[in-house]
Amino acid sequence: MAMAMGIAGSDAADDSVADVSVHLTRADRVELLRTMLTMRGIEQRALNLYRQGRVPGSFYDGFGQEAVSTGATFAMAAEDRICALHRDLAAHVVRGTALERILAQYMGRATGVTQGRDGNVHFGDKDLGVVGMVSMLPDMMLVATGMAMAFKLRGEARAALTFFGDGSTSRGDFHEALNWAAVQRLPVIFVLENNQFAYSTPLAKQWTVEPIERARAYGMPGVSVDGNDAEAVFEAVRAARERAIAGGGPTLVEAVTMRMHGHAAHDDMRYVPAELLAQWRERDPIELQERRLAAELDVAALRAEVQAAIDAATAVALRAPMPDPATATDGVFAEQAVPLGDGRAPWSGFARTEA
Amino acid sequence: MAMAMGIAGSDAADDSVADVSVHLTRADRVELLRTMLTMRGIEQRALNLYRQGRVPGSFYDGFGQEAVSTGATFAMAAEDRICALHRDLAAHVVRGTALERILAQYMGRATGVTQGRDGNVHFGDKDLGVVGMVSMLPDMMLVATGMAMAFKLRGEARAALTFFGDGSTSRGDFHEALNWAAVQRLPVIFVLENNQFAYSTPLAKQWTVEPIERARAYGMPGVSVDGNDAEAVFEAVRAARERAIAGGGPTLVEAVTMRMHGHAAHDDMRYVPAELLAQWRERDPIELQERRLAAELDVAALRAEVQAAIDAATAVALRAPMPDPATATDGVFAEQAVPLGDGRAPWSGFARTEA
Amino acid sequence: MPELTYLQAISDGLRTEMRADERVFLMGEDIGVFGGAFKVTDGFVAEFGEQRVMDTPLAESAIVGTAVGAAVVGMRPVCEMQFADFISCGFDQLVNVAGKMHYRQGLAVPITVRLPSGGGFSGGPFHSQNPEAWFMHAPGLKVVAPSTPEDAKGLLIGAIRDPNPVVYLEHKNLYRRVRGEVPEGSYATGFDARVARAGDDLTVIAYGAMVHVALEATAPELLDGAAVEVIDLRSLVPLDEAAILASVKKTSKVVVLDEANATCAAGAQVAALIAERGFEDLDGPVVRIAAPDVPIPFSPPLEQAVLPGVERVKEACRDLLAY
Amino acid sequence: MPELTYLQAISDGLRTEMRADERVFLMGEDIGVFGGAFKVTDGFVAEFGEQRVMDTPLAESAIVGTAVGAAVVGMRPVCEMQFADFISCGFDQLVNVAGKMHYRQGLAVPITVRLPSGGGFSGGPFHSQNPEAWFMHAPGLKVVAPSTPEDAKGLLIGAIRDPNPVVYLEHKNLYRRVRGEVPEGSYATGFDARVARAGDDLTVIAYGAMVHVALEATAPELLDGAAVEVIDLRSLVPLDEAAILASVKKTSKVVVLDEANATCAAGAQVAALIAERGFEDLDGPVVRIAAPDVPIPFSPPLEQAVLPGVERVKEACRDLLAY
Ligand SMILES: Cc1ncc(C[n+]2csc(CCOP(=O)(O)OP(=O)(O)O)c2C)c(N)n1
Ligand SMILES: Cc1ncc(C[n+]2csc(CCOP(=O)(O)OP(=O)(O)O)c2C)c(N)n1
Ligand SMILES: [Mg+2]
Ligand SMILES: [Mg+2]
Repeated sequence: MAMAMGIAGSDAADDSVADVSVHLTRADRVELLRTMLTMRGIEQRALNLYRQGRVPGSFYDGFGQEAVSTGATFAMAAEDRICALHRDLAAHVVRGTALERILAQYMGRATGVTQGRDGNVHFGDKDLGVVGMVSMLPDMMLVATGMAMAFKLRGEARAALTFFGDGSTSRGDFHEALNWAAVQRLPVIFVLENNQFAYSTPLAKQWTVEPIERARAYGMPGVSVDGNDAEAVFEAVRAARERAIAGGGPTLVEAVTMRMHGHAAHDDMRYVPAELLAQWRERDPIELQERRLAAELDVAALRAEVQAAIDAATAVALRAPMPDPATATDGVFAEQAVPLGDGRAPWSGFARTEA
Repeated sequence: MAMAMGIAGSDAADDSVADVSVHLTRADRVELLRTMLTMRGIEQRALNLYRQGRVPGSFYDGFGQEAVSTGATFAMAAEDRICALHRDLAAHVVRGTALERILAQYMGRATGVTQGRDGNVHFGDKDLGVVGMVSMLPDMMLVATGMAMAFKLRGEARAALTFFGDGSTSRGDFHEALNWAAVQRLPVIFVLENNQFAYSTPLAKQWTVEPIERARAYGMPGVSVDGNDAEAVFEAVRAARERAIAGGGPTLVEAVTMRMHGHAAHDDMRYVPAELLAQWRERDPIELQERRLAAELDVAALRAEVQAAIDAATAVALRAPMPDPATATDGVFAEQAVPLGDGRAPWSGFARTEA
Repeated sequence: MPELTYLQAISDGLRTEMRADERVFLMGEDIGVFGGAFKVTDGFVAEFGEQRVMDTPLAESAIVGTAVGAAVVGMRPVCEMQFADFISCGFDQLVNVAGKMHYRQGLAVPITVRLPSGGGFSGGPFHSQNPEAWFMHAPGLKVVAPSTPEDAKGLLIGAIRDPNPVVYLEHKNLYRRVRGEVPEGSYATGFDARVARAGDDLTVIAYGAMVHVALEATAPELLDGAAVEVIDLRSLVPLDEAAILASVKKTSKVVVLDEANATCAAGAQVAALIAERGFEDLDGPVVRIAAPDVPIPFSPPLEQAVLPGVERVKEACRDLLAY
Repeated sequence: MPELTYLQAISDGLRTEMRADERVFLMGEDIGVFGGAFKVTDGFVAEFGEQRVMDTPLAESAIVGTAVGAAVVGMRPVCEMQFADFISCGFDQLVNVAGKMHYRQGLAVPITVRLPSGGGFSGGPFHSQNPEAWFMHAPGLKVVAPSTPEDAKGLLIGAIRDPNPVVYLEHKNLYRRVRGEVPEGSYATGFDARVARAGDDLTVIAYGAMVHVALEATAPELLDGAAVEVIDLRSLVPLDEAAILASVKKTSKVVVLDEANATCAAGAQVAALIAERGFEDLDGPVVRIAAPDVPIPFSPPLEQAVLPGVERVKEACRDLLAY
């Protein structure tokens, strides 16, 4: 079973945490922690704002899954491209989306990434190389595959990455994407975020065989990693990207994790066994990284720093105006086509040297 | 490679052909041959009628693939249900569709199975337990899966069978059907008719790993058989049906064969290497079965008998009227829902005793 | 008669028909133990078991396609899309397999596809769509859209009993906001239009949530006492052309109101019908109100600017009355 | 100017734009070595190589979805559906991913999706559909439908250059039956309507194959010398409302002609537009001619009974002229 496999990946009883990747500097490791703290902090703030009635619609978060989008996106270069999903807020943080724009997005403000057109994590900053998700899961797998196809057509040393959930592996687009990418040996990385549930539906109702077996049946490597260890996710994606850039084709990376909150803010998760939650609570990805860095880092100071940034961003976002209704019908059609931009995200130093 | 595997299945140089299934009587074996002769004869006649301008639209046939639909359908009981595709004319013959109705169908006559509403092999006689295909491939895989779901829900010892081609394995519905059937352990048999091409597209552009590997990745057995040996196909499907009825879930049966004609009547198949065709010509499914029965059967007499039946059916079909234009808009909606019927096909004696 | 919400009435309809006919079973994502995203099937697993209240994998094409298969061997499947928007992923099976089966082969496909549709609560571009026009433009599908709890139950039962594939639009914004008396027991509402309010001066034609907007916007006190007739179509396929034309004949002025994007919407069909077959009765242009052709935005001021509301309908009626 | 068939003009447009812009590449089933089911890309592999003339797996959702991905990183993909009918299998990616991207995120999706559409040659229910109305009802997609070789080339080049997803309907029944002069070199035809024949007595509005039916049915000698104006819409989104209303203003009588199934078709939208904004100019009902709401049947007598033909159009015009 996937969950057991994930838990086996590290030992919760032992307090010292080994490094997984030789490719990360100490500064990188701190950055991983900072990103996860930021994701959690932003989402907690957003949940508060939601309860205050300041976030319209419903609200989805990735509590407990911070290591996946953090580690995976950290392994990608500025010139790479990302499709981020609803549990992947850290992908946007890593790529450099300003925190106040994220909070404004949730609140439907004019300064949000989609300027109020779309909500929740349905966004991507086009200047930062991120395509925002559509709700239909896992449609973005094909979009990422198409980006990789263009890279290959043009002979560019770039890769695309997409996240998707365990539930969405049941849909046809999952199959079409994996098959297409394998047949054409495209530089694309498929990150399966196996968080044990699809809304209320457990894994056993989605599949009978671990998806990793499927990767092989498509002709690509499948790698399963501890999705609560940002460094393990990083290393798996780094290696997959290296293969991709070298012409080795796609990789399926399974990050085994747990959705620690309800599907959305309204969901009390009654269907999740309490022991399962308790087990996973022991394996919090942020605490794991903190233990890894405890000896050399003032964790409290970092937490405070992150919190201050979130507070400041909240203040800015709360002052932002709602969109002007007169603009509601603008922009259905484009006047010109500007491709996604690279951005200049802080982390890009890593992958640039690798590429 | 699939083709090599298929060829390895029997030895074209040796004139004697071994029996594969202990479940077939001599009369059954003759029936298999008669069915294949009928399919080939009807399709050849239809091609002539097409060239004479009597068959509107285009025309698709299953020349060289007669063993697949013959053997597979022969293994199913009257109470089972079938989704037949465009290379599977024998499925209709086995279920008992009158030959003149098939020819009338091709010619768009009022007496055709769809009364002129649909063309080609886009038909199924609802009274004989056959659902006619839609063009969208492989949509029928889900329909067959749904029929099996109903059987399981009602606790009935029945199975559904669907054919589909190598090309259509690339589409999402293939995945959704296999996955769903495996998760719910449904009594459904998926017969992959691997005829080396999807229109002009060779296997290497559809997949990198043999589909049989995929079956395992879905959690069901995958069996590959010589698709040019009706008896081998029969035996694989018979065993799959037995498993299905016993609650063992779905099976993927790959019948390795070759499309010996163009995709449709207009296609000259320039894209198929001549040697490949020559190789497969040596392995004609009808000749194989004739060799198997040569010692005990007057093959020429059987051929003449089949031909006479086709000639008679042709005469009847040619006398049939075209549909009345005044009926063109009738029947879009049903007045009542009558489920598919069992029919009383001649072959059903076999499977009834097994069930 | 008990008073139920629109949502409770849907549950009631499902439960009633499941008790009466064991061929009826439900398929959908999270409809089992969880009771569905909107809790329509809350408690159903306990009563009917997991087999008849089937949690499916996340696979809309499979939901519709397997429902077709089950239907042609004698079952009466009711499929739930978690949101109407996701029917795009099962579009092909619905339109090409289910819709065309009877015409082609004389084989009936008695399936019901429930689509929680519509906007008004910041659902954004993927949780607010009104896709009915796509299915009106696909021969062989029936399409119904109740506006009241009573019809929500009766049309659902009617849909389940109908021997054809029926697309059943349940408007999310009515789920808990609308209540009304709902007859107990089993009854099927016919697929025809209903006069929601009779009047002689002008006709507003609507369905689903827009019926309530129409009624509110045309209260006599808002329109200097004008008597506005409001027609609730209830069924879009078949479309009750006789009822539409009769009302136009009576009032000579008509507003066609639609929450969906305007182009090629249900409202376009209704307006075109009137322009052809009611032309001689018209005393003014056939006014259409619908959402503009944009994805439904998330942020409340934008969404409100896009969705047809009481104010816009009132103004249109006022103008047309004065025409 | 060379005379080309409609099909040759499409090939010419593709070739011209591929030579001019290396971002343009083609995706589709059997379009490579085989040259496509209708031979539109015959010889293209030899000139442009397998990479730019990509034989895809049999997977329409993947064709559209990967095209979107390629487009947002700077390519100009042109997708071929083997038949328009199969777009039902790529419907979700087109409508929800491609169509809504720019409105939601300001990210342009310059893809062209070629749909060989229409009936008239016993293609039956799955090879004869005219699905344009579905895409007109999906915000963010442009929809064009040429009727002449010149426009087939020019609209295709315009579609490829357009920064938006464009659904390009090429009518199969025109492929080899229509020829005409086609300018050499590169030109983009604007997405607006064209007066196919000027006239003062009545307007017929059509697009695609129906333009030819309209012209044939309204030859002056068939209608006692009446001067019938035929408007060829060419583009359905954007719809040239000004051209439609101007013609109605001039003639006061209008027939809207459409090969697609009638309900919620493009013709319904055009008729509704006229009923609202051209009402005061009308001297008679807005007459619609379209296919009835049935799958397009295979057998010639049935298909002919269903598809709008010259006789039906002529009779409708005669009646309306006499109104
Ligand atoms: C095609 C489609 N069908 C249904 C839904 C409704 N829905 C939203 S999230 C969800 C569960 C997704 O599960 P999973 O893929 O495991 O992602 P997770 O939320 O667990 O990260 C469902 C069914 C959807 N978004 N897309
Ligand atoms: C969804 C879909 N896309 C495209 C087509 C057009 N088409 C008809 S047959 C065919 C090839 C099918 O190949 P395969 O599945 O191998 O079946 P075969 O004809 O070889 O038996 C194609 C592409 C189709 N029928 N359905
Ligand atoms: Mg999940
Ligand atoms: Mg094949």
